[in-house]
Amino acid sequence: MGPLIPNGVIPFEWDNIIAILIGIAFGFVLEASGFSSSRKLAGVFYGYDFAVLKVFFTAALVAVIGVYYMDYLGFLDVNQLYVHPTYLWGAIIGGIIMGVGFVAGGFCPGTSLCAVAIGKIDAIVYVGGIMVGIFIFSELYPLFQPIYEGYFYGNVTLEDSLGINPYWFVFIFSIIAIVAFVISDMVQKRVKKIFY
Amino acid sequence: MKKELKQKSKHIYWNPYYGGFLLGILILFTFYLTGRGLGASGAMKSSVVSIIESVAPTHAEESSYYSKFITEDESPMKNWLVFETLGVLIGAFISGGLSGRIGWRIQHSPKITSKRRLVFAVIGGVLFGLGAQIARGCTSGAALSGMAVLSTGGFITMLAIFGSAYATAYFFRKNWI
Amino acid sequence: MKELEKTKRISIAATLFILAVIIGLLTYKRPKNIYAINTKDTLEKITSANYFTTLEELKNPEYVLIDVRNQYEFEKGHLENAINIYAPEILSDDNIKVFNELKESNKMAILYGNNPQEPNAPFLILYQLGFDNIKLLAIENSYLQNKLISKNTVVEKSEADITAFINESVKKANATETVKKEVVAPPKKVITIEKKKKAEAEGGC
Amino acid sequence: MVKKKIAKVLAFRYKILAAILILLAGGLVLLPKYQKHEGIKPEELLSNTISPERYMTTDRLAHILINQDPSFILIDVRDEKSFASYSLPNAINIPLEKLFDEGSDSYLNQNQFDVVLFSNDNFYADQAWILCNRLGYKHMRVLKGGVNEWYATIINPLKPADNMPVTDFELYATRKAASMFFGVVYPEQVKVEAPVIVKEAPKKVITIEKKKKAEAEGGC
Repeated sequence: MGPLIPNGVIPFEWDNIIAILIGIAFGFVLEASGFSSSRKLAGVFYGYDFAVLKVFFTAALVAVIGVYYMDYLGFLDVNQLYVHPTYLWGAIIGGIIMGVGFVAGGFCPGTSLCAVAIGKIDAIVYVGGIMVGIFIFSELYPLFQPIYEGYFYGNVTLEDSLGINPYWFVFIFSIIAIVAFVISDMVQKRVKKIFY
Repeated sequence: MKKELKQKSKHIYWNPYYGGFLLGILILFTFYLTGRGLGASGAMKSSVVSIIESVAPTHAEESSYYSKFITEDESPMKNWLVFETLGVLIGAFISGGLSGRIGWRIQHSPKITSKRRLVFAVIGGVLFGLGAQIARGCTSGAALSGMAVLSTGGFITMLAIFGSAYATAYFFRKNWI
Repeated sequence: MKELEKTKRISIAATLFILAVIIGLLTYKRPKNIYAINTKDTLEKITSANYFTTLEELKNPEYVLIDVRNQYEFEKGHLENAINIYAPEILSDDNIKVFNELKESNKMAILYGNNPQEPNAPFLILYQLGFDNIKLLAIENSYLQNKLISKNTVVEKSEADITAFINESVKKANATETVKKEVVAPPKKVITIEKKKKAEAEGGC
Repeated sequence: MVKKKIAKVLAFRYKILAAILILLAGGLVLLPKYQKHEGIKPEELLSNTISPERYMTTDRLAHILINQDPSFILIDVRDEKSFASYSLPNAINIPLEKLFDEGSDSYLNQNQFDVVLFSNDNFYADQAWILCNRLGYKHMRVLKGGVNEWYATIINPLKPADNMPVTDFELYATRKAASMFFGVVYPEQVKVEAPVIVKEAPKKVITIEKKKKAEAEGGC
């Protein structure tokens, strides 16, 4: 049946209600997995707690395997799903700036909202910072326009850009993820334990 | 004994694989229902746009960036991501409440003062806000939802975020370890 | 330690429960008929392969005759030992089972109706569902004192050369000036601005 | 001792989870690869094909052509040779093999014009119609009986015998008039200057990007 709302199986009015419900589940899972504490988030970069790596890769894997199984069985049509557009240099430069922001601030927008919900003042300040960042971007937009608009390769998937069979890529990706989990466990044992 | 148990459970988090599994199922469910992934920084952009629009409407109209998101009939806040972000706040509050983690505080490593932590939080926020707009998505929107449909942009963004984070982790180590 | 043990047990139970529910749902509610080939391949196959047979070739033991007309016409008269599957019910479960059995025992299903147009739709739909062991019997059925007469016809035979007819009618009417029939140039280029697919799902962070 | 046992159980559990993950991811690769199931559901396609109102009669088509109704595009799915010998006025030739080529897609996949597919009979036109309908193209019709029917009813209408009802005579008269429009000249016809069919076919098919009902907004 493919994505239900765009295909009209569920009327479009439900979209926002579903958004809230999904948001509640999203917030609950993020907070319960400990993503509301910035020190646990930063642990992935300093080796004392690889929760971010484990949750992130497991979620991506479960989602990708699920999407392709449902596509195979005819429940979901992958072509109708929203694929994040590929702006090559936009993604690289934006990613680098976000990486530094992640290490400096300890949050990403989703997790900072969870921390705000449980009363973390540094998270509130962080969200304020994000808004300022967006404000700066919008004011200096002409400066960022070439990167923002340029190098557009369309809403392209790995299958289109690298011509690989998605099933094989998912299989290799899952092996890489499991190897990463094993390594992160070994590293975590060796690194000095930090109580937060 | 109960208070002590409650105190201890403050730091009992789910097993990360379990959390990742549930998050994966949730993303799959979101794609199945709405055909789009999750997101977070989009909502902040909408709020900034609506603030600017209410504060300085003329400026908002002219500037090429704001005008993209201003539509006559609806305010920018009436957007899927804003509702989802509202849900995230509620969900996190419920989960925090269940395990007793609610309370005003600033979480920082014992070695640094809370003032320094706030300063770095602002710097981190500004950088993240800027980067999220340039890459048109944050870790949960571009990277996580992008990877779920194997989008090249999603992978590039994820690699760039984690790559640069690992590269510059050395400079901020005093904040965390 | 007890607290940690409790959450661990809950998480394992919840994971297994959710996995069981999802796998159960996916395998149970699987849509019945799924296309096996997409439209481009179907087009190549039907324009290249010859899927017609004639009455003479019916002696082949592997051929099983399937009549796509309705019950009444089938009773009135049908080719010997033909199975009656009415065209609109071709996708019902038991009919699909019949085609599956034919496919396993690699028999060739021969669809026929009152004229070649009738079995065309069921043939093409079944073909796209992956039943490539199907052929069409190009025959024209008629009744003489309610006895079935079927004779082979060629599909899409051009009855008459119309331009010749028009020119000949013009000559016949010995009109002096010949009628100049402009051949109007077909539209050169149709520009469609990149069309948004049906209910394109928007998304992103 | 207990802690070591739990740690062992814990490690063992992760091995099972890893094995399940690899099994599921690998399973996708081993499943028999079959073509993408694109288009509308087979049951829906069957019901659309069976419904008769997808056909267009030759009389209605003649009426449309005479009134030069601009909202129709005629597509001839026969091969080039038969198209060259005769085809309906300002019809476009897209042979069945080239149905899904680049150039022809803009004629089929647009919702601004009604498309009428025709061939000698409606056998190949039906096949083209079914494939297009599977992809969800709208406003498609098939000329009932194709060019043969067109010849039998419009170009060379059958003169009804005397005992036929008057409606047949009117029908015959309209059909005869239509055939004159299409160039057939009758001997007793008063010398009338044959109207030159100058009708520019729709040159530019502009699909105005219509806001879909279920348009899901997005973007970050």
